[in-house]
Parts: sequence; C-alpha cells; structure tokens
Amino acid sequence: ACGAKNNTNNGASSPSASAPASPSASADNSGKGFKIAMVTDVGGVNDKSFNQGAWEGLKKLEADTGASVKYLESKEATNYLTNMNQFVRDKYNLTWGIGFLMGDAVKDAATKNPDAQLAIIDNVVDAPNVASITFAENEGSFLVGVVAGLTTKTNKIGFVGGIEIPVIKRFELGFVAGVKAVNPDAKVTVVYTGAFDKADLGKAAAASLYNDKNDIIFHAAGGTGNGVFNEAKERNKTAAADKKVWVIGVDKDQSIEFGDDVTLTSMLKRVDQAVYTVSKELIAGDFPAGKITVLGLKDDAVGLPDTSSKNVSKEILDKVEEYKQKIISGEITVPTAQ
Amino acid sequence: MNKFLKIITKESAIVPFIAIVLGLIVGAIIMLIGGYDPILAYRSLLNKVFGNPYDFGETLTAITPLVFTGLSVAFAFRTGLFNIGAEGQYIMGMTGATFVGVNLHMPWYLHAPFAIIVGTLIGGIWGMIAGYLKAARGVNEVITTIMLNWIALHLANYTVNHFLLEPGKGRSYMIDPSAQVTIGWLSRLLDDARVHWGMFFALLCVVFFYVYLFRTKQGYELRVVGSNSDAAQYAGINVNKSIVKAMFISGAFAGMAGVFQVLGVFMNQAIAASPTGHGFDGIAVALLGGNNPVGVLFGAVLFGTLSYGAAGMSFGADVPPEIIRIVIGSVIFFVAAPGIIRWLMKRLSAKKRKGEVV
Amino acid sequence: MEQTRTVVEMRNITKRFPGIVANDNVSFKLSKGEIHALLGENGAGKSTLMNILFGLYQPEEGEIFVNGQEVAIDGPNKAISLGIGMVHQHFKLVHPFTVTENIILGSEPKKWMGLSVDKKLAYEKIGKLSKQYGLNIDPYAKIDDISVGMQQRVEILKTLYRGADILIFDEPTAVLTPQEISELLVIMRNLVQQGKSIILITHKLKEIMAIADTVTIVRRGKVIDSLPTAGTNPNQLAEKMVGREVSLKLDKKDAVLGEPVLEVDRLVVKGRSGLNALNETSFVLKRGEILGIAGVEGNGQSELIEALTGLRSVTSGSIKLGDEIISGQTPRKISEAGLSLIPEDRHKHGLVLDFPIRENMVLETYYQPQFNKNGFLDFGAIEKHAERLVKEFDVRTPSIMTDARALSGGNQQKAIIAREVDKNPEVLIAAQPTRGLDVGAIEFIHKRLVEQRNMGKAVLLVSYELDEIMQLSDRIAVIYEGRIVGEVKPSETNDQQLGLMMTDYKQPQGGPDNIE
Amino acid sequence: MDIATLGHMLNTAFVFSTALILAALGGIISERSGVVNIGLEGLMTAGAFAAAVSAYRAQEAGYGSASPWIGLLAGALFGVLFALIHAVATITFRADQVVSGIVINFIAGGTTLYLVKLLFDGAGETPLVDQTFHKWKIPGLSDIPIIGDGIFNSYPTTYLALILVGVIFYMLYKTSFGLRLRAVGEHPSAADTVGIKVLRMRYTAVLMSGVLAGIGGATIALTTTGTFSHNTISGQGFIALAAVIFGKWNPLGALGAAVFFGFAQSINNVLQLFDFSSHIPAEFIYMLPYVLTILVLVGAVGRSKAPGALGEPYFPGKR
Ligand SMILES: Nc1ncnc2c1ncn2[C@@H]1O[C@H](COP(=O)(O)OP(=O)(O)OP(=O)(O)O)[C@@H](O)[C@H]1O
Ligand SMILES: Nc1ncnc2c1ncn2[C@@H]1O[C@H](COP(=O)(O)OP(=O)(O)OP(=O)(O)O)[C@@H](O)[C@H]1O
Ligand SMILES: [Mg+2]
Ligand SMILES: [Mg+2]
Repeated sequence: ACGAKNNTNNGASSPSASAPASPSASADNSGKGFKIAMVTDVGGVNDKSFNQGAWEGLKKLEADTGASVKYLESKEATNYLTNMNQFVRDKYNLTWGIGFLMGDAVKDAATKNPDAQLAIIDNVVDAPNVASITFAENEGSFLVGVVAGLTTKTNKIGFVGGIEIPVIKRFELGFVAGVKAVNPDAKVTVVYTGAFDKADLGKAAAASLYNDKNDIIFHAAGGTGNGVFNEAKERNKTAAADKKVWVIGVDKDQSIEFGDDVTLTSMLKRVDQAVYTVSKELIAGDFPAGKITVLGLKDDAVGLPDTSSKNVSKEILDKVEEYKQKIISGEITVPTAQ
Repeated sequence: MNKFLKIITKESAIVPFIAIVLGLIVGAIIMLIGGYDPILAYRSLLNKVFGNPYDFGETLTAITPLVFTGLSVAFAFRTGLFNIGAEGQYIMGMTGATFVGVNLHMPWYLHAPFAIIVGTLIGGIWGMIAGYLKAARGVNEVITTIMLNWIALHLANYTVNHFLLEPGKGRSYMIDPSAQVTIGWLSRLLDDARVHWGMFFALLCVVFFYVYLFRTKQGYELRVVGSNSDAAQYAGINVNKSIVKAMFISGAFAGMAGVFQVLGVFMNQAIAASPTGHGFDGIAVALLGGNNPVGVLFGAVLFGTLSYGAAGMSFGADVPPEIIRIVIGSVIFFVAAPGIIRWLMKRLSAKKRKGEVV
Repeated sequence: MEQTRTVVEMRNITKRFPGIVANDNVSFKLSKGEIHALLGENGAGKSTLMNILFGLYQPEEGEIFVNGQEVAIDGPNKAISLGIGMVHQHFKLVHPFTVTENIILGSEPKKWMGLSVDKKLAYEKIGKLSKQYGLNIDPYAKIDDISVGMQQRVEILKTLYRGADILIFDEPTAVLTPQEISELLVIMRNLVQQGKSIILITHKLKEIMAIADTVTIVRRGKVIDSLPTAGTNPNQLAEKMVGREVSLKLDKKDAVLGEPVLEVDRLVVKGRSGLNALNETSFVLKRGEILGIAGVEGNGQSELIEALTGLRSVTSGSIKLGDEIISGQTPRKISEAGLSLIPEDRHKHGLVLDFPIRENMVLETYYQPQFNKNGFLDFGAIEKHAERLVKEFDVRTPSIMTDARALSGGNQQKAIIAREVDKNPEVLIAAQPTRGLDVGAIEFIHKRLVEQRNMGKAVLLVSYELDEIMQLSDRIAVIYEGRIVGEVKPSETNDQQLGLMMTDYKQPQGGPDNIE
Repeated sequence: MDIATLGHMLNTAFVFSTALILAALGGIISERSGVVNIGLEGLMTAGAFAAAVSAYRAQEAGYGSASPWIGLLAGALFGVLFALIHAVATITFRADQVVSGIVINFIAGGTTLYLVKLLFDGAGETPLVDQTFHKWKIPGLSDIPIIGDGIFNSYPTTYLALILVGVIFYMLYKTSFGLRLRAVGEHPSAADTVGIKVLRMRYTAVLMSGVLAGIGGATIALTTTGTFSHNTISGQGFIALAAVIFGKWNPLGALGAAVFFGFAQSINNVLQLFDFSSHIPAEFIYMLPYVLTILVLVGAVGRSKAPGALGEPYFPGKR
C-alpha cells in the first residue's frame, strides 16, 4: 500500500491558494481542486479498523477523482477539535471526523464554522453542515449470528466486546438475535474486556471461552480482537479436526490477515465505501449536509465478505441470504441498543 | 524572595538551555535519518504554535493540565514519595467535577467553584489512599499508585455509565453552563480557542506550591519528612500524617488537572478505553522542571508546546509526531545528566583548541 | 635489625580537594612490626593519607614505597596485592550478608569449575582463621545481628584473609565498648607479634600511649612531628595536634543536687526483636547532676532513649518528668515538657543533611510562635536564631545557608548540641555525644554539658566510653540486659570495677532496682 | 469451578505472567546492583518492537519456525541497546536513575513507533507475524492434573522464563558473580574496597536487565499480539516493576508476584463465564486484579526492603 508519507505530501505541496472551488461547480465529477481530509480518533490511521477503512476510502477517492486528501491523527481527546479546526481553518472542502468519539468535536467545529462542510462516521451530529453516517451493525451482526448458530457443534458461542458502548452493544444484540433465530438452544456467552487495545486481554478472554467449550467467538473489540485470533490459531495448530475453533472477524474481511483456518467469516462494515461515496457526492454537488444516513444491509454497507464461502457451507449461506432479505423487507427487526 | 530567585537561577541556567538545543538536534538527526526535513519540521512546529491566535490559545490549553500533573509529581517527590498515580488522580478529579457539573444545578458563582472543589478533593483523596496505605501498612506507593490508576479508570467508567450517561453518546451529559470555566472574551480574542480559568489556577498552584512548601511550617514538616524521615520522627514530626497529607496535596494537584479538562475543555466525560497519559506526562514535566514549582511551569510550557506543535509538524512536513517524544525524552535526559553536557563541552573546546594549533 | 626495616614509606604526598589541601607535602614511614599512631584533629587529613595508601584516592604529588619498591597504588586491588589491608573509619560491610560472605567478597573460594561459591569451604576457612588470631567470630552470623565490636573484627579478618601484612586501622575504637577496646588492643599486639605492621588512627591519647610505638601528628594537612611514644605524654600530644593547650582533665565543681526531675519506674519496653529490651528499669535523675548510664552496647540503652523520648511505646511502668507522666506521650509533647535529646546517630537522627544549617537549627521548634506567624515560617527570626547559635557554640560553617552535609562531624555535632541546649530543657539526654570527635571538640562539648548541670538542669549521659562516663558523671548507673544492675560514684570506683558490673559480675554494694 | 477450569486459569495466568516474570527478573538484577529501573516499560517496548519486526522479516525470508526465535534474539538485542543508554546516563554520568528510566520509556516509545513508520511505509503497526510461538506440550508432565494443563502446556517462552527464574536465583545467591552484584547494590564502597569493579558490575547488570526485559517484551509480540503497535506494551513494564518490589527483589518472590498478577487478570475472564457475573457491573470485574493486588499487599506482613544503595550513583572517591 502507499504510505501516508507520499500521499500527504501531495496534499501539502499543492495548497490551493485560490478560494476553494464551489462544490456544485464540478459537475464533471472531477475532484481536482477539492481538498478533503479526515481526523482519526486516538486509534490512529493504521488501526486495522474504521480509521484505516476511512483512509483507504479517501485514497481511492484521490486515485479516482484527483482530489487531494490528507489526515491527522489525534494523540489524545483534546486534539479532536484542534485537528478538525486545522482543516476547517485551512478551508478544506470537507473534513471527516472518523469514529464515534469525534462527535462533540465535529459538532463544535460545525457550529463555529457554518460555512465549512463536515461529516462524521459512527455518530450523529445535529448540524446543518454535517453529514452523519452510521451503520446498522446489528443487521450485519445478525447475519454472522446466523452463521455461528448453524455452525456451532457445541452449542456454545462466545462474544468478545471491547468496551460496553452503544456501537458495540449493537454488535452484541444483533449477533445474539441471529444465533437465537436459527438455534434457540445455543448459549451465547458475552465477555467484555474493557479495552480496545489489549490483545492480551482478548487472548485471555478467548482462552476462557474456548476452554469452556465455546467453538465460535465473534469479536467486536478492535486490537483486543487480535488476541482472540491468536488464541484460536494457536489452538487449531495442535487440535484435532473436530476440536477446531473459529473466530468471526469484524469491520474488515479479517480472513485476509488472520487466514481461513481460523476466520469463519467477518462482519463487514464498509467505512471505506461510506467515506468514498459521501465524498464523491460532495464533489458532485450532492453533499447530504444535515442528513443522517444509516447504512445497513440494503446498502451493502454491512454484511459478509465473499470469502465466507470457503468455510461456510452453501446451505448456511442460503439461510443468511434468506434472513438478509427478511431484514431488508422489514419482516424481521433486529434489536438495537438504546 | 531571595530563595525564589535562587531557585530560578540555581542550576546555571545554561544547562537546561543547552539541553533543549541538544534535544532538538537529536530530533533533527533522527529526522534526517528518516529522510525528513528537520528545518521545515521545526518551522512547521513553531508555526503551528505561534502561527495564529487559535493555535496559540490551544497551546495554552494543552499546557495547563501538564502544569498541574507536573506539580503533583514534583510535590510528592519533594516529600520523598514517588507518585506514579497522577493519572488516576487526574481521572478521579475529572469524575468528581463531571458529577457535580452534570447532576447538581446551582447558580454559576456556586456551581463552578463547587465542581472545582469536589473534583480537587476527590483527586486528593485518591492520592491519599496510597499515602494512607504507605503510612499505615508500609505498602510501597509505587505499586499502589500504579494499581490505583487502573482502578480509577474503571471506577470512572462505572460512574459515567451508571450515573452520568447521555444515552447513545458514550459519554456523560454535558455539564451545566453554570459549571463551565471558559473565558469568553479571551476565547473570542483567540479565535475560539478553548481557553479557561484553569490556566490561572495553574499559576496560582505554582505559587501555592512554592509558598506552602518553602514558607509554611507544614511545608517545612513535609520537606523534613521527605529528606530524612528518621530525623523527622526524632524531631517530633508525625511522619505518617505527613505522608498522607503530602499525597493528598499531590493528588489534589493532579485532580485539578482533570477538573479543568472537564469544566474548561470537554464539558463532559467520555467512557475511556485507556489512560490519558497526562499523569505520566506529569512525571516527565516534573523531571524537566527539576521538581521546582517554577521549573515545572517551564517544563510544562516546553512539553506542551512541543506536543501541541507536533501536529503541525506532521501537517506541514509529514514528520511522524512520535519524533517529539524522542526530543522531549532527550531534553530530559540532558537536563538530568548535566555531566554529559559538561563532557560534550569539554570535548568540543578541546577539539577547538586542537584545531587552533593545527 | 628486623625492627627498623621500613615497610611503607610515603614521600611528599600532596592531595587536594576542592577548596582544601587535605595532605600538604606529607611524609610518613612505617617500620616492620611496629604500631604507628596517626594523630590529628578532625579533618586534619589522616583518613585521606591512608585512603591514598590503600589506593582509594590518587595523590597529586608524591611517591609511595612498599618494602623498598616504588609503587603506584591505583586501586584497592593493587593495595591488597601489596599486602596492605585497611579497616575503615566507617565500616565497609554489607549488612544483609553473613560474616563469611563479607570476608570472602571479591576473592571467593569456588567449586564446580568456578561456577559456584564454595560456601562450606569458606565457612570452615573463616572459622579457622578467626580462631588462629583469637578473634572469636561466628562465621554464620549476619552483620545486622552482631555488635559493632564484632563487626570490627570482621573488618580485621577481611584484611587477614587477604593476607595483609600492613594493617591500617582508621579510628577503630571510636565505636567500641571498653571491653571491646581492650580486646582489640590485645588483638593488635597479637598481630604485631605475628609479624604484621599496623598504622593506627585514633583520637584517644590513652590508647596511643598504651599501644603505639611511634606517633605522627598531623595538623591541617601537614605533619607536625613524628616521635616515639616512649618520650612523650598525652598533654604534649594534645598540644601538638591542636596547636594550643588543651585541658584533658575536666574542671568540675561538686554537684549541687536539686529535687528529682526524671523518674523512671519499673519501665518495660519491647525491643526490635519483640523481646523485652528493658526489664523493669528504674532510676531517678535529679536537678543539677549528670547521671551516666554505663553499659555494653545493646543492653537496652537505645530502647531506653527511645522510650524516654516517646519514639518507642512503653509496655508497662512509667516515666515522670517533673510532675507530668510522659510515658505514652508523643515525642513532640515530651519535647515540650522539657526533655531534649542529642541523638547517637547524628546523620540519621540528628540532622537533615540536605537542609542548610538555618533550617536544621529549628528542627524541633519551627512551629513555635517565635519562628512562625499564622503558619508561615518567619525566616528573619530563624536566621537570627541560627546566627546566634552558630556563634555561641562555635559551629564552624561558611554560613548558615550551608547544607549540614558539608560540615565536619565535629561541627555537625556542635550544631546539634547548640540546638538542643538552646531549648533550655529540664533534662538533656546526651547519647554518645563525642563519638569520633577530636580532643578539642570533645573538650568543648563536655564543658557545655557540665554548664547545663551547673545551671541546675539534669543531664542523662549515655555512653559506651568509660572514660567519658567517668569524667563527666556525678553518678553512674550500670545497665545490663535491660536492668540497672548497680550504681556508683565515679570517685568511688574504677574502670575495672565498672567493667565487671557491665558484664553483670555481681557487686556487693549494687543490685537490681537499688538506686538512690 | 472444576479442576479443568483451574488448570486453564493457571495456563492463562502464565501467558500474562511470562513477560512480567522476564521483565521483573531484569528489574531485579538491575536494582540488585543498585540501579533503579523504571525504564522496564521502555525496554519491553524496544524488545517487542524488534521481535515483531525481525520475526516478520525472518518469516518473509523463509526462516519458518525459526522466525520467532530470531525475533526473541532481536528483542534481547534491542533491549540491551536501550539499557545501554540507561547505563551510560546513570552509571557513567550519574544522572538520576528515576529520571533516566522515565526517559528510556519516552525514547523507546517514540523511537519504535517512528521506526515502524519508516520501515512499513507509514503504518502504525507492524504486519502480523504468522510464525509466532505455539505451545509445547511436555509429554508425561502435561498429564498431571491442574499443573499439567496449567504449566506443562505452555509457550516455550514460559518455560524459558521459569528456567531463568531458577538460573538467576542460582546466579544471585550461589555464584561469586551474584555475591558481588548484591554487594555492589548494598554497599558499593565496601565492594570497591575489596577490589570489585563497581561500575563494571553495574553496567553488566543494567545490560542484563535490558536482555531480560527485551525478551519479556518480545514474548508479548510473539505470543499474544503477533504485531507491534503503540499499545503492545501498555503498562506491563510498570506491573513488572511492581512485581519486583512485591517480590522483595528476589527472583522467586517476583515469580510469585507475576503469577499472581497473571492469575488476577485471568480471573476476570473466567468470572464472566458465570451467569451471576451479569449482576456485577463489568467495571468492577475489570478492577478486580488491581484491587486484589492492593489487598494482598495490605495483608502481606513486613515492608519490603530495597537494596541498600538503590538509586545512589557511585562516586569512586566518595565518602
Ligand atoms: N572526598 C572528599 N571530597 C572533598 N573533600 C574531602 C574529601 N575527603 C576528604 N576531604 C577533605 O579533606 C580533609 C581531610 O579529611 P580527612 O577525612 O582525611 O580528615 P581526618 O583527619 O581523617 O579527620 P577525622 O579525624 O574526622 O577522621 C577534610 O577537611 C575534608 O574537607
Ligand atoms: N558532600 C560534601 N560536600 C562538601 N564538603 C564535604 C562533603 N562531605 C564532607 N565534606 C567535608 O569533609 C570534611 C570532614 O568531614 P568528615 O565527615 O570527614 O568529618 P569527620 O569529623 O570525620 O566526621 P565523622 O565523624 O562523620 O567522620 C568537612 O570539612 C567537609 O567540608
Ligand atoms: Mg578520618
Ligand atoms: Mg571522623
């Protein structure tokens, strides 16, 4: 992948001294002259999660449209606002706040700079110049729950969460509902580690769950989840074939990083796509300012990756498809947090 | 006042200055190795901090908590205690202030002061626990403060989750405006930077630290205990009480850092995944400042300026901001080992002399 | 002529420290088989000279010859290989280690191809060596658990273990009890008989007269004289070293006794080990007298002092100061009731070494109204106070802002005495007030103590030095295993009798609880 | 709680403890020689970084299952490198040891992240190492109830740590090197006067602590995370420091303390398996290990006594 270094150099070396082009002027979809930026939360741009996804979305945008893109990482919570302001004051056409935690900073920057355009992922900011993008994680989690419920041999399934906050709660509730829908006998044990960045805690949580005969764990715990994968890999190296354990990944197709032998499937959350699409809408003069966009199954913004077919049988995938349609049609409502 | 001057001019003022220069040189060398342009980087850094009123104001905001936690660590050091727990005390101070700010409602002239007092007290009490355990049970404060940091983190999350949570926000409700301590006019002057009264409290605390420790009889007691607890006991000073008191004050300083972050900057408290680092930075600041109140102030200014400017470095020169931690580390290193500076200067002047001969 | 062979010769040694010439063109000769005393005031440069001989310091100028060969002693290793051993003024012992571990440190017997220390062999070896020189030490004991006298023997054994022929003793007797001193003297004679040569630094003229063959006197870094002891006397020596006449005999009027001021009644106090360190100790101290507590170290003296000053809790019995029961009170209360202490360990208990003299002078009184207003220290008053004490008690310090650490031991001690005496206490406890000080300083301090007594105050002198006890006390109480086992008047006793009492040889006229 | 659970808990405890044991051993050696080592966190960070990078590169270069061992070695090396800074500063230049330790933490954190960015094209994290350590089951011993599961089915690094506890215990208390090392830490001038090279001993000790803490950090990268990022080491160095003090500067004591910390960490996962745990707020469960530690310390009798000369720089000519 291209390094941040090279990319951002472009952004820095081509400061458009002229006033930013008005968004509607670029009907030809060319993003030249557009400056679009994002601010990460403390996770940093290489968090293998939403920050990274968002940055990938912007890089694709740069490649496709020629817009210049840039990011700033926040080292601590006080930086959220100052980093947002760095771009806003530098007259960027659009500044993204990536992640739930950025909510207040985006709100503040938006109110104080009514001319600026901002967008936020994973949170809702009530301001006329902010586009809020959230995901229906519960819907996607429901589907991986279906996979887990139908795949488990022990009828015991684990969920490892980071911190109990609304977003993660959505994962949990959707997942449990999915399992119960297809396998009411299965027991889902929920473990929260209290951290998103402690692989050792994830590993220990996974160890306890696997020892307790759970054979599948769905994690929604960021870096803590790495520990879950490592524990599973570890076990599968020595375990008999019928004792094999699985992990369900999160956000991205984690089988790419952790391999097919442990990754049953993943619950995709297409932050990259969301960032790409909305930024493109801006270039096209179609920025959903002041709107809340909830991206769900119907938008293909959450769901299972194609690679799932490696480990998940055709029948189960059919079942998944069936439930997907039911959710889209509204026949099933997946519970959500608060 | 005599002593005050002595403190400022004590270690030949030249050493910290050279230390800073050397630290920046170390950073430059590392940047060169990485293929970055150090001149551009440092210019971007300065530009970020002094380039416009907004960032200047925000730099002040970044410096403020460092003064408090730096004072906290330095105060404990002066009384013979190593407080690694400023982090936890900071978090607890924050929690106390948020609780008052969110759950109680009163006029501004009561609300903000009450929030400050409660947060400060809770920070102090959190420090006092470690002091008490040391005094009463002989438990090493290094261990307890480390453990109390983690306990504070989770206790604060518990409090936010169960008593303060704004549903769906992952943080507490906003505190009442009556509890806020922002300085409207200055903020407007500085282009909406989040400047707040905490700054001035920090300066007051610097003065308090100096006056209390070096001018009052209680401070005298604490210093005696810190320097020679056996002699203190022989002199009839209650050593255990002093330890508890010292940790209370140390904790209160750190607590105040958290208080003002809530009342002046965030206006709410988020559920935290991991420690903020302000407490640990406080150790560095205390060391930079040689555990002197005035030194701490300068240390915090240096630390805060470099840290805040680091974002400018990555914005303007694409230099990874981690460099700044190396720079800060090197500065502390050179401050702490003036021997190295003397040695370097000797080498340099020796070389120069040699050069002249040739 | 074996006797006159020179084993060590130091020629024109000069050693400077910042601001001071510690050794100024010093020459010194040690003959084989002799005991050569080095005498001089505190800070005269004796330890420095010997540290040079042992390789710890490098001189700026001068040469050293050992057994006729010029040598460069660049470190203790070199000194050891030349057969030089040193027993330092402040013992160099690792306290948590055993006697044997301390002795073998640095040249350990090994086993298993050098992988492991052969402790068994070591313990045997040390046991044997100890017997050979009549030192009688338990090789298995921890340093922490043995008396100072024993620790000294460990130091001696350390040098012998390394095969030293030239032994340096730096103030070996300063910390010893009379018994231990006489034992040490025997040991030293023994060593000389076995062919060793000894350099002895001491402030005690009596010892020099008793054991040394030659004495070299140093003053302010210069050698004043070197002469055989046979042809001199203590007064002459004292005069040579101080540069003025010193009265070695204390002028003391008879005591004028007043009413009892300190009454200790059947006091029981637990020691560090949890056993009773004081067993129903009783005595009475009257105004206008100096009561000396004589005894071998470790018989409850420290615990007695700590109990009296409120630092240690009292199990039973009572302490009365004037009309007040002070047992169970805090140290502060007791101090305010009129009891002052010159502690035994001036560095650990008496001073805050990193504080200036100014602040050390108010260590116990800083909180009183004369030194602070509304909780703020009144530095003006404190400075005036410190200046006065420094002047009155002749504390030699560059200024009252100088850190206590930078003062010499004697001046540190004077500062403490100034502070305690100035509190004008009813009872002044002086624990080992002159340990390690030179005769000049000792004279000064003794005078001050007598002055207190003459003013009608009471002084409790706790000392392991019989001379000091005999000279100063109006009355002597002997403590043994936490009990007062006898009481005598100095004029009616002698060293020998006291020594016997201190080891609890039952005396006809003294018995437990038989005080007054 | 059945026997199997107990064994599993113990096993998990050892996963946590391994790095702590190693780093604590490093801390013990350094502090026994009289040099405070607050820098354990930084040394571990350096070790974890070097391990992740080297193991990844080795794996790329086709070293296969030797890769983690190469990583471990690199971790030791990098630990030494940073320990050397500490040694030069504190021993040669007599800088305050606490200050220098904090500096090590700072510089190690900054440098490693910076290097990751340089090496991996701006990434904040090294790529995932596939060739990490995996557990070795010791035939026979692993059949013993509880400890079979608990100990004898562990990572090679865990065995290494346990063996090193023994080795270092032996070294400290049975060899002349250990005797001298302890003497230097208790009373350097006493050691000096019997011809022991105090400064050289201290250098050796601090560098050894770099090796051990480096390996300790490496084990985290090579067993639990598989990568290195800014939070691979997040506080373990300080916990190891606590283990040093808690364990009274004795390898066996530190082992006990480290395993205790590990055990306390694993309890909170096990607790969440039980239904009753849903009535306890999660935050209290997270707090448990730390609260337990304090309670144990409060209950433990006797103050721990640090080496006599800990923290004091040694001036050869000092009195
Ligand atoms: N390490 C040192 N640094 C600075 N000055 C020193 C040092 N060692 C000794 N001195 C100085 O050298 C002088 C001689 O000191 P030394 O210890 O040799 O005296 P001394 O004759 O042994 O005294 P005492 O009888 O008290 O033991 C002292 O005045 C002291 O100031
Ligand atoms: N840290 C220091 N800084 C400056 N001078 C010092 C320091 N330590 C010792 N000295 C010098 O050492 C001299 C004598 O000190 P020393 O401790 O040897 O006295 P002493 O009479 O031998 O006391 P002691 O009874 O402790 O042996 C003093 O004159 C003092 O100037
Ligand atoms: Mg001397
Ligand atoms: Mg002396």
